[in-house]
Amino acid sequence: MANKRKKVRLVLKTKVKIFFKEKIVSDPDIYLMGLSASLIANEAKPGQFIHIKCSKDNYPLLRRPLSIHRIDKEKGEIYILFQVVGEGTKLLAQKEVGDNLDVLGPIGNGFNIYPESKKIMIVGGGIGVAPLLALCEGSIRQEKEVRVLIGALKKELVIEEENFRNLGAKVDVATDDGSYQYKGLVTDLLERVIKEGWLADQIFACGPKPMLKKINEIALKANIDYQVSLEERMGCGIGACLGCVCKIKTKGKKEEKVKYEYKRVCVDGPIFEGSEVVWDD
Amino acid sequence: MANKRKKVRLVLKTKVKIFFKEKIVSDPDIYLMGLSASLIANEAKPGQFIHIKCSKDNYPLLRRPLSIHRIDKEKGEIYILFQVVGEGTKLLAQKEVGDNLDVLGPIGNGFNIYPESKKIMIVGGGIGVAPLLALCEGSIRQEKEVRVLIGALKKELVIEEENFRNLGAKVDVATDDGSYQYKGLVTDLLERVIKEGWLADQIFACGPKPMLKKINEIALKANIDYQVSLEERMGCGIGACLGCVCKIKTKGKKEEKVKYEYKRVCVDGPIFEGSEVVWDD
Amino acid sequence: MIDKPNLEVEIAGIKLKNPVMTASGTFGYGEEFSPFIDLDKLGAMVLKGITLNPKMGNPPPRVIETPSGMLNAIGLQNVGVEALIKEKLSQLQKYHTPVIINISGDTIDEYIKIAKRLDEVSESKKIAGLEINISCPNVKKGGMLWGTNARSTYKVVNQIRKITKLPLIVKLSPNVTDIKEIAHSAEEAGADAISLINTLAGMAIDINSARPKLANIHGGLSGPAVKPVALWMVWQVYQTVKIPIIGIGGIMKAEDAIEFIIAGARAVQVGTANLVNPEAPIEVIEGIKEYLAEKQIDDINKLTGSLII
Amino acid sequence: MIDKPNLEVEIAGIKLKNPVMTASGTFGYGEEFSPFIDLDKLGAMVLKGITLNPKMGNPPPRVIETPSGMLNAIGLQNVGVEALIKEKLSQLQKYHTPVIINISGDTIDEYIKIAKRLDEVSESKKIAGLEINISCPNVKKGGMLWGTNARSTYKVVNQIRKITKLPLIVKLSPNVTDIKEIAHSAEEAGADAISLINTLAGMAIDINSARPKLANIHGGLSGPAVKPVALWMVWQVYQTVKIPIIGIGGIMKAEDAIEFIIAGARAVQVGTANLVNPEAPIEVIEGIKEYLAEKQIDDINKLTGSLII
Ligand SMILES: Cc1cc2nc3c(=O)[nH]c(=O)nc-3n(C[C@H](O)[C@H](O)[C@H](O)COP(=O)(O)OP(=O)(O)OC[C@H]3O[C@@H](n4cnc5c(N)ncnc54)[C@H](O)[C@@H]3O)c2cc1C
Ligand SMILES: Cc1cc2nc3c(=O)[nH]c(=O)nc-3n(C[C@H](O)[C@H](O)[C@H](O)COP(=O)(O)OP(=O)(O)OC[C@H]3O[C@@H](n4cnc5c(N)ncnc54)[C@H](O)[C@@H]3O)c2cc1C
Ligand SMILES: Cc1cc2nc3c(=O)[nH]c(=O)nc-3n(C[C@H](O)[C@H](O)[C@H](O)COP(=O)(O)O)c2cc1C
Ligand SMILES: Cc1cc2nc3c(=O)[nH]c(=O)nc-3n(C[C@H](O)[C@H](O)[C@H](O)COP(=O)(O)O)c2cc1C
Ligand code: FES
Ligand code: FES
Repeated sequence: MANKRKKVRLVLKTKVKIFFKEKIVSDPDIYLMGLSASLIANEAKPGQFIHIKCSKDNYPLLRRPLSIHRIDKEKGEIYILFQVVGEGTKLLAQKEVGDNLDVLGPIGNGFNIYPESKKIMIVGGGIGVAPLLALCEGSIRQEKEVRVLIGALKKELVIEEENFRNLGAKVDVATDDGSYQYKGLVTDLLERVIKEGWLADQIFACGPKPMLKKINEIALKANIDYQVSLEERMGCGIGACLGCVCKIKTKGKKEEKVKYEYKRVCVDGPIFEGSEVVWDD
Repeated sequence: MANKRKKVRLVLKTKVKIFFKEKIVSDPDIYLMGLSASLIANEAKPGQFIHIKCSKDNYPLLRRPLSIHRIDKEKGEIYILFQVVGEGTKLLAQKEVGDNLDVLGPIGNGFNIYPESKKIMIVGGGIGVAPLLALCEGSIRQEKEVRVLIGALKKELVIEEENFRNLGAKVDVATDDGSYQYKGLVTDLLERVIKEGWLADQIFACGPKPMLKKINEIALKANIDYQVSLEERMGCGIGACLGCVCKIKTKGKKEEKVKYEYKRVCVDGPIFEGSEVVWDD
Repeated sequence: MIDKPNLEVEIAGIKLKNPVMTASGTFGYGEEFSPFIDLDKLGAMVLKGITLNPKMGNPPPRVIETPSGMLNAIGLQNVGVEALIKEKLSQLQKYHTPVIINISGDTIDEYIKIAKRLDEVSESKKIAGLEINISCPNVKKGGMLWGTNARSTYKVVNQIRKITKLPLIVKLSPNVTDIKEIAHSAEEAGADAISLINTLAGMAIDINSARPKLANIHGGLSGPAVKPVALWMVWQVYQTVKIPIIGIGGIMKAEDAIEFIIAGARAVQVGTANLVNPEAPIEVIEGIKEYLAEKQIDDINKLTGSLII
Repeated sequence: MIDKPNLEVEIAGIKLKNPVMTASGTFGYGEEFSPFIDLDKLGAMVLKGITLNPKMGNPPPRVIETPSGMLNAIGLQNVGVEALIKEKLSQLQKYHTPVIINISGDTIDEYIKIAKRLDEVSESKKIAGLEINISCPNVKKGGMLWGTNARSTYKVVNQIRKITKLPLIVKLSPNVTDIKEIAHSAEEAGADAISLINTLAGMAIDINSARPKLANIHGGLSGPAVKPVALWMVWQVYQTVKIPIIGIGGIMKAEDAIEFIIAGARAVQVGTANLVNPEAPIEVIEGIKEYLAEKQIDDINKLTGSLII
């Protein structure tokens, strides 16, 4: 409870100015956007997100959640990396440098990097890399040895590879069509890396659900601690509407019939232990 | 019927480009906008309007009717003059030169200048001058002697005075606060002009309902033919939804109980004989 | 590779070249739209609601805008059944699209008189069918009464059924507790098809004058705002009746129409969209074609009720 | 010159410093909003709907967006009345804003047990009143049943009335044929106030998967899209009952709230707006103040039902 209340108290509603905008991939369109948001940058930790009002009016009505892609506490800046999939992200992509955004944030629990961990494995699929760059930077600042595996459909859709590398991580890429580096799924690549004997103390992942689920099996088998960033349709983004839930196992409550409960992705997550997530759907 | 069908057949749905935009008055904000619309310009006559989709989405949903302010058939251009009063006109005011507008038009019957008329009196109140400049130009092209009376709250809100004058009309202005020329209502000014002996063959007016109603009494007394441009909330703008009606006397149908019927402002109007309008509301 | 999927559907014995009709009251008497679209491309035309005698309708303002929707209180202004037959229907003879007449009455007797009269001229004037409006929320004595009660729905539909062989489409009001019950009694009474929804009763107030924005105080809500309500009712009715359903409510694009068809509609009607974009019905037809081709569905009829739950 | 108009209103014997409450289910258990607004500025807080035992709620997706609105199918996930009392209410003791508990039940017995329990602790936990949800459209057995029938409405309200002195607000469902009838029986049964509307039943379909967008298939429509429907029902109920009315439905700004008050509402609830803008209720309060000052109305109570027709 206390823990949760603390999280809630850190959330801010602010207007932040767009100081940078670049289209880094076309069709699907993916944008990188820089926001002057000193208050948020100051509070933010890897794995958290901001909740953005993309329109001035009712169309779309609800905010849209986007992960914090990079955090620059010194400059008081954060970055978001987003793919245009519908009305909200389309409107967001139409905003220009100098425009203000109405955002809530930073929201969520964030990734938990254990002090004792030495080797960190980060796996991102598609736009799922969004929250992972900040995580990579954080891990390296804590002097972890970091490897990053990026999965994409094809070469053109591999994003942020260089940025991870520049942070000092070893980066490998898997493309479904083999148009770049390893041909196949990023999960196959992960298994290979493990087979080769590089055993991480923690695996962190974000991407399509099937990928996250598969990694859970791999992590379980290799018995590596695994944290995932989950997504769900959101309403409030602040824990009030119970709209964004996911199935989480209820540990130790043997007496109960149901073996899971619904937890809120927005404030109980978006980061969960892979082992506590009910993957069956 | 035939007459109406003809009108309908002339209406077009087209995309027109904004080639000119100027804010000519502030608070209330009034804009002058030029549209490259050769097809519409070609068909248009004074008193008609265009029906504009101000938003790309459902917000606002319906089109907004705006009078054709000026018609340049040679250049294939039309102008609109509009006041920002709500969401639709606000969005329209945000459009820039080069943007396209989705419009229906030209719509409506338009003013009817009789060949035999020698002297034309044009009275505009506030933004009501919008459809009257084209009318003034048309009258002068037909070598009528034209006088224009403009009514406004104060000096700053007197619009288009010079443009009427440049067309060759004699222009007088009435301001409620007397900050410019005649102090009082434009209807008082009209009565004075008539008293002074300048008797028009036709009076044309557009503006607030009370003004239009008062002019009707004046015209009746002086027994001058009088045409008004009416406004009503609109749906389709093409005569289909019956949303835009006004009360029009049913002449010669003595037997009926009701002495009026509902006519569509969009296609039966927006121009009506002052004498046929039921003013009591 | 399917590039020419079948769009033909049959509703109440009426063969439509495609499932897209125009909704009553939003398409005038048809002719109004001939400058914008080829009326022969439509699945069917449903004309403005008609009454026995001409109706003046309500005082203005009659239409106002609401978030993603509009309220209307036209009050069924129309030329009356005789003028409809003489003038309006004559104009439409040159077209090959089925014409459906939407009828309203204050009394059963009035419904019957209109239906009888239209039945008489159905051959000569090429009337494809009748849509019985038991749901227009704007006319105090009429519509509302019938459509919001299962027994009265049965009564009026059954009486009309007795006096005409014309295909009967019964148009339901959404302002009811249990749409299934009403739909069921319409079917029992002999309806050949059901169309829904009509408008939701609503109101808006001008806070500066403290007056209703509509002269009639309340009106009927339509447009995208009502689509979720309409879809849910169509799906419920699809579980209930065997006769075909015509889905109506907030259809602006093909995607909306497809939602209704998946929910159980055999055909759809485009309403408010006509007021915004007179080409909407044609765009919906084209969009449905593209969807079927893309999904490689060879027959639109296979889409009806294909919701996976 | 009136610059400090009176905003105080009394609902069901509860004194509110202003007429703006938060709507159940959109404001969590209150604390969630303390980072954004001063809870002491609110007229009242209505907490997330509570049931006797904890409820898991529906599978996701639970919320999806519709034109100018949203559909939700939370399924009344809540901690149960005991945890509410122990944890949630304790957190709220430090605030001075009346707390109203929204209760739901699958059986009358359940309603009664919750009401009894809350009645017991009403002093110690500073419970200002109960809002009886007889209208939540997401729980199959619960809400819908009671709120869509006048007799069952009377029954449940009357039974609860008998076992508690707490102010009773009965929250009505809009998914009914005649809202006046339901409101009337609630009043007859001893309700101290009526709140409306709850959500309209609705549905949305993903045409690519041909599946419902909500795991629960259908959900409750809320937001600006429903405002016209809500306003019309408030105005109708205002003609029918003597007890105060709380207007709910699509209130995003002060202007919306003022429409409801003019239509007959003594107070209002801000719902979906909280999900979009956590500061919405405060902005609504400020906006109402400005309106009263501008219109030189010295008391908000004079605005209630001031519609000019
Ligand atoms: C915690 C969190 C962090 C996220 N971070 C990022 C990010 O960094 N970059 C990024 O590109 N996207 C991110 N997403 C997904 C992003 O929120 C959605 O793509 C966006 O809300 C879609 O809005 P829209 O209006 O453009 O599309 P809509 O029209 O709302 O929907 C279009 C499609 O997107 C899907 N979608 C909509 N909302 C969500 C949602 N909340 N979660 C998952 N899928 C959704 C819908 O199922 C639909 O198929 C994140 C989601 C969550 C929950
Ligand atoms: C035939 C015709 C010609 C017109 N020509 C012009 C013109 O040349 N220049 C100009 O500035 N305005 C003109 N108007 C009025 C103009 O259409 C409205 O001001 C505009 O539609 C308001 O839209 P909105 O979304 O900005 O305001 P809304 O938010 O829709 O409404 C704001 C205010 O404007 C009023 N209003 C809205 N629609 C209309 C309407 N159709 N008629 C009258 N009042 C309305 C409302 O009552 C409300 O008080 C004309 C109206 C008609 C019917
Ligand atoms: C201006 C207007 C007039 C209407 N007139 C009628 C009518 O005469 N008879 C009828 O059955 N329905 C009438 N309707 C209801 C529509 O046919 C349709 O059922 C409703 O608008 C919902 O569909 P939509 O959201 O696509 O508009 C009218 C709707 C509008 C907007
Ligand atoms: C996410 C969500 C959850 C809700 N939960 C409840 C509830 O538990 N009990 C209840 O009586 N109403 C509930 N409602 C209905 C709202 O209280 C309100 O009546 C409705 O949303 C209409 O108001 P609005 O348009 O301002 O949201 C809920 C609404 C939403 C959007
Ligand atoms: S989005 Fe409202 S609780 Fe998570
Ligand atoms: S606006 Fe539809 S008939 Fe005039």
